[in-house]
Amino acid sequence: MNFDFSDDQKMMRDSARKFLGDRSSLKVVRQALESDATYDKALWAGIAEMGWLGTAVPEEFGGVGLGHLELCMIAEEMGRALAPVPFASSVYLATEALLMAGSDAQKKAWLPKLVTGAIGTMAVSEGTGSPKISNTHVRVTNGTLNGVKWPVADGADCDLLIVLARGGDDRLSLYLVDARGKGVESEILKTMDPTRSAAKLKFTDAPAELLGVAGQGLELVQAINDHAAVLLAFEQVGGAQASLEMAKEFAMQRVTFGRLIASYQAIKHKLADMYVATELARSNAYYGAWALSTGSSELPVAAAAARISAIDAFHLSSKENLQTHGGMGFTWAGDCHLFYRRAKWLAHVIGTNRFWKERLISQLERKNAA
Amino acid sequence: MNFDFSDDQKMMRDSARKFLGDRSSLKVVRQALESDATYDKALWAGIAEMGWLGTAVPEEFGGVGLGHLELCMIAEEMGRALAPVPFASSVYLATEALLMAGSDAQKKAWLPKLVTGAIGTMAVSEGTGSPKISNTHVRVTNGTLNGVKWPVADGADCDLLIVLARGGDDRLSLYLVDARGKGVESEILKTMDPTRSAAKLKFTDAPAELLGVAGQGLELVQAINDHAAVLLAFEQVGGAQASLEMAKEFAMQRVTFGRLIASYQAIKHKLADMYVATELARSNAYYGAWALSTGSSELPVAAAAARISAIDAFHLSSKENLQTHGGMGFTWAGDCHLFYRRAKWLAHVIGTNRFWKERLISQLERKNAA
Amino acid sequence: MDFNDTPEEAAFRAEVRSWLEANAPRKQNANESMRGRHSEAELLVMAKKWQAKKAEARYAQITWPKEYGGRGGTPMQQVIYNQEEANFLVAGGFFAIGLGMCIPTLMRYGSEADRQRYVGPALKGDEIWCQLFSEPSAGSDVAGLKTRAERDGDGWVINGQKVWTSGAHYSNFGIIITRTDPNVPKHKGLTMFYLDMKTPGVEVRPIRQVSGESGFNEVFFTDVRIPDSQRLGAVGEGWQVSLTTLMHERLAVGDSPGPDFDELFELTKMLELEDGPAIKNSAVREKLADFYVRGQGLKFTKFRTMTALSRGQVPGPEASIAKVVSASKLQDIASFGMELMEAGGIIQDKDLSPAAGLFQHAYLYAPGLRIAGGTDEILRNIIAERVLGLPGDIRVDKDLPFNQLKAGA
Amino acid sequence: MDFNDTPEEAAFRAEVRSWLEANAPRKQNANESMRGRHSEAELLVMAKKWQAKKAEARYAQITWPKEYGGRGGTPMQQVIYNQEEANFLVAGGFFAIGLGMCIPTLMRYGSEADRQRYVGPALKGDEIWCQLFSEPSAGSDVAGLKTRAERDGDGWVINGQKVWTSGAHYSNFGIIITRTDPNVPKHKGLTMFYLDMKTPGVEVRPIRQVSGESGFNEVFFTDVRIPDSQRLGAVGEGWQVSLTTLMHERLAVGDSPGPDFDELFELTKMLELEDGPAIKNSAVREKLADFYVRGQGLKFTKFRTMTALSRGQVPGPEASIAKVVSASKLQDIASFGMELMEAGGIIQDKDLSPAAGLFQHAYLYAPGLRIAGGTDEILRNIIAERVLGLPGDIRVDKDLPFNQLKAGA
Repeated sequence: MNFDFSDDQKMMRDSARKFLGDRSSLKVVRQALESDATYDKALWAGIAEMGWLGTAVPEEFGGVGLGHLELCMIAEEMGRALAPVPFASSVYLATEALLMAGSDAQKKAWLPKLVTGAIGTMAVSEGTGSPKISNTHVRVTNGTLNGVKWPVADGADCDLLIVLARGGDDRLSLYLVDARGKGVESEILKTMDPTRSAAKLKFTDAPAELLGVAGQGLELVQAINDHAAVLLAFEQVGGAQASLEMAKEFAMQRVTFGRLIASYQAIKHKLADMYVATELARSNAYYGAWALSTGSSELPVAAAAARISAIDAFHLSSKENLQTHGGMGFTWAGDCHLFYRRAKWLAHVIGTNRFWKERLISQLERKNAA
Repeated sequence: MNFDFSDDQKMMRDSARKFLGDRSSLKVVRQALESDATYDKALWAGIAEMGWLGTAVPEEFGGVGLGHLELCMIAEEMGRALAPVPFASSVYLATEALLMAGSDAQKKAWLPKLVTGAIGTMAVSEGTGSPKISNTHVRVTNGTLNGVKWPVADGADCDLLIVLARGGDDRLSLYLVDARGKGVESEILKTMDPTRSAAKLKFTDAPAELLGVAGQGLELVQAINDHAAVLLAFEQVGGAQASLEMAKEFAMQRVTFGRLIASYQAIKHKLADMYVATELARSNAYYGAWALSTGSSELPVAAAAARISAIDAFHLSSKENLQTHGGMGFTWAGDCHLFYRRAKWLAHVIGTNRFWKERLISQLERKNAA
Repeated sequence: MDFNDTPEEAAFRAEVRSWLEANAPRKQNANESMRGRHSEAELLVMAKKWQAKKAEARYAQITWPKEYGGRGGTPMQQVIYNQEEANFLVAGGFFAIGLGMCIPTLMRYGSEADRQRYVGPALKGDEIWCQLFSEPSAGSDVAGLKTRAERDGDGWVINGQKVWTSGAHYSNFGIIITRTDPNVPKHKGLTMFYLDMKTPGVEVRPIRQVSGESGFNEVFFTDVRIPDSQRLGAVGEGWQVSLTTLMHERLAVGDSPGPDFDELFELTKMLELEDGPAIKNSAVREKLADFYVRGQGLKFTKFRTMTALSRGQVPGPEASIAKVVSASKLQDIASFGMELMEAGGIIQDKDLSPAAGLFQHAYLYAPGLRIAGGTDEILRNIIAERVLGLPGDIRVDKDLPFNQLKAGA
Repeated sequence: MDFNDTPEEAAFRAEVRSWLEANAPRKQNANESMRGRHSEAELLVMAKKWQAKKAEARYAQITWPKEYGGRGGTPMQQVIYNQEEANFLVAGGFFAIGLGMCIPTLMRYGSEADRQRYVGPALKGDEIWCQLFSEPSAGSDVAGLKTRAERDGDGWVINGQKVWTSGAHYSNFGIIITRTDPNVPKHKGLTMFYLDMKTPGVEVRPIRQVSGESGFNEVFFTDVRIPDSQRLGAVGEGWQVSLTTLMHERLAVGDSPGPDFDELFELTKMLELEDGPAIKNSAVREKLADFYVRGQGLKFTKFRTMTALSRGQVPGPEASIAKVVSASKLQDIASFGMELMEAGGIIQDKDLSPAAGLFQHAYLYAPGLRIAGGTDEILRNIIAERVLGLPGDIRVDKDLPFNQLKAGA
């Protein structure tokens, strides 16, 4: 039994923490909040330089050729630092999609770019609701795409789009679209987390190329999301942990009625609950990491459990961190809301908690029937 | 606006509290727990003598001719005292059923008996599941009833049974059965609350008489349960309040680490939560009482809200009262489990919380569509 | 038990209603509001006009004595007026703190000259008052205040900082609690004053909240000189004076604004989940039921309070129930509503987001409601101590002089 | 990251498995158990036989040194043995407290003669030990004990009462903490002894629990005389000695027994609700998902702890997570399972109730798990203080002599 990351992997985490501590401090995050910029370009360039974008990409496509366990370690730190960059969209979604379903030519065309800082993302939703045939209207006819997708995370900044659309046969498939090519217009949307960006994309005869097997669009989206769920869970665990530490630090210096607020059971037990939720989420995320890194058939179940647990932990920790801060907590100038907002962003980005609970139980029924 | 009980009604509550304080102390309840008796016969006789069994029964049928508001006041005290008698079965269910659906002859035949101490109850369930056509197998053919019902609250002690059964037309109707007559066998079942009794009843050609309109069995059961839900809600509020008071009393005398446990926020906030739940339940019960007493069309919604709120409050208060007591709480000799058990009994007796939540939303949809 | 007015109440309600019909437009729907359509400055002008009209008809502060412009009415009449006014589209909200808390304090502790000078203009809406109590390092623990007032000849000089002051930026006057003696235990060295917000040395800075709005301010005091005649109550008795003010605050605490069961119910009818309309999903239905039951419980708890009022009783700290339940309920409803929108739930765009971003906005201001006017934790303490009679938290600082307390207090 | 044994671990596992195959019957299914089929007296006989066999093969206490009958193995080997033994139908459980807590204390603080006399018989299951710590008025606060031991010539006389003593009724010996000096602050006047449970003046009375069972006892001491040679540690140092014992307790805390996700999942497949099978109801599915995720979180947290063990690290108080989560999860699962049975849910009849009353029974013993071995509230304090490093609760009694403390302490 060795249910832990290796020392090398942990060293990777430590160096990521150090790098992001310098380059993605809460001051940097706040600049993203206050400015009109959709992401921090300098930080993104630095991350590309560190090679993180290609952590799990084979060397033949320009990557570092490490695995998903190493990527999990980086993800945890990205979450802790609230890094205001399109890492999730580009690395967990677009890169994973190409690795999973891309032809050799597609991988060769795009992976080296993504690894060096080009931005990819997926365009799946058309408003509210989780994607299904009845609410997907974007259509590909004769190799060109038409319609509207929203919200698309980092949709205004990306170079590569992976779009879920109806093909000529009316079945759903994934398509690659050059976001800098013709027929793609974007409009930036206001989101719950202004340190992360989302867009509405309008396609007008945009050239599109099939990715993966035709008609397998929904299955592919789910398979990609299973990967992303584990990686996002590490981001969320990182965020929950940071929220807990922030709450603890405040409680250890704030005095009321002559005592540190950390000495009141209302605060002690609140922080204990945050700790418990975060540790359970971490354990579930570890199992997800194992399933992801070994290509286990347990991945659908493990990914769902990791995601549910991580959403719950970051939700609880971010809102109770704010509550622990009292008046300071709900000012714009205080940093609590940076976590509170990011927790919501991450909870929605590839299907919410209720969506994944339903998926978890379906998968368990399937396993059970088998 | 006069959203409160009248002084006369409150006086009735006070005198019920006094009577039950003497006659249904926790010592008396414990005797019911420890003995094989299915209810406390002396207490039941005393209650009959007080006239409470006929509180809402018109004088022409031997009742006191007061209303449901007065009955709510008594119910609250029955709940507080955990009275080990078939009050709910006989008064909230059987008596209400006769008042609602009985012919004049049926009322004349049975109400004067019930008012003076005969015991009535309803036999609806056949095992698990809420009653519907597919799980109701008991059948009436040519005026006689055959099949098995369980659990039937107070089924081993009753004089009158109101049974949900399939008629000759295969529709569900209610039937009156003389429980002391031929063809009725009972077997006492072990329940979660040994201070209240339940039975399995086997009917073999038992004579049965239609109650209310044929084919309206399920609708009648629900209408009767709407009445009972409000009255039970008062019992549950009484029980929740008593649990809170018991927890408070213990916390105000138990010392640990040199302080009253009542001075720790973990206990203070626990008790505050019990108080809040109990007061919300009380307010919802009040609205139910108003709807019941005025025959308002709001009753289905008000009864559901009262029941859900009351189940939650008694559940929380009874289990956290036990928790507050620590080690003493989980001994047989301690009294906490009397409340813990009764809370479960009351939560299951006419449909559980999840059943009533579904009913509440259906009713709100209906109202909303109208 | 009934929901009907007494004959006297019904008569008063009819009178109010006909006056309102004659003087204000009816709302087209229950959620219609002036806010959002107008700037704060515009709303302020309209509110002052409406307040003047109300004052003239003696509906402004119904329970106040006639000599101060009230009508010597009952609390129940005030409730009835509020219920009726809620059906009309009028601007308000600017005067609640002044008339609800500051002026009652002035009426009790000010001089006759003060009352003559200030009550009328406040009632008519000509002058607005704010309450300068909270400080950066004294949130829940109001008694740990640092803002100093020092004797200076016939008057006082104030230095320090207040925070969380609602409406300081549009207020003409404020009541302020200050520390006048740091050498005695912390509840004992406080003194209350009132002052003109234009007095030299007073600087108001808005605080931006998480939701982006600014309803609160920081107020800085630098050598602010005021005469002793602006003192309210005796020197060193500011704590007792503030209790009067805060008692009025508790009565004023209402429900949390924002989406409630009705809005969520509508949303679930509108949204599609994987397996059909959200309203048909049993998990959604159970959550809806929970929210409904909590909301109704609060509504009828308020009816019980109003009944007590109607009988001339004073409602107790039970009113804390409303705040502790409704603030976190709002946060939960907002979060759940967003969750039902799936990916679209994080979009805060009024045109794109279902319900025009109502749930998203509420998720951002709900945390403030769990904190302002007493945190959830303080309110549970209040319920435990004042309602249930449990012991207070252990105090380590009760009898220490203020200047020997730990930093931060 | 992998779930595989190291080569050494795999070899040990294979050895254990083949020994078990040769000496015990395999379970037919995972939930099969001896309990319920046999009386406690029968189980005790079988358990002693099995323990003797284990001891002979040196599997009884794998981490103990060889000279005491152990095999000087690693904690991970003990975990592997336990995992493998769990697949076989054997009686056990009677020796956990003695071998896990009492004998380690005796090994550390007893004389060489004590070790020679007691360790062997305890290991072989010939003699059973219990731990006499809790008292009626000292639940969470073990240091507030009242049971007195007074000097009497060469020995001591014990008077008082213990409570919550597991297995006192079948134990041969016990270790007992007593107050030997009431004139010093409460942690300082304590002394530890061991004694024969047959010593005159010792009376054991079973405590009936809410669920009807009796696993615990009250033990009364009336003028119980023991020699000074039965003292463990110095006079007045009982508190330090007890910390050793309790540290071993924390390691022994396991999961809560009873219905978990799997049993609930099966139940939902079996039961019909209004609209079809319970498993198809989305409210039920969401609840199932919540329970699954919590259960898996605990399982993998334990894997992380085992990994630490396997690396020779000592697991910290994080283990408190398991108890605080699993006890209330059990209570919730039990309650929910009953709820799904509707009216039938209150029936505790093994033949009638689905799952043979498993959920009903669990609902009655779950409260005990939220209390025994540290209440939920104490465990949250432990997490807050020992894991997160937050301050301890304010102590008002720390330096007071025991006999000046408030009643009840």
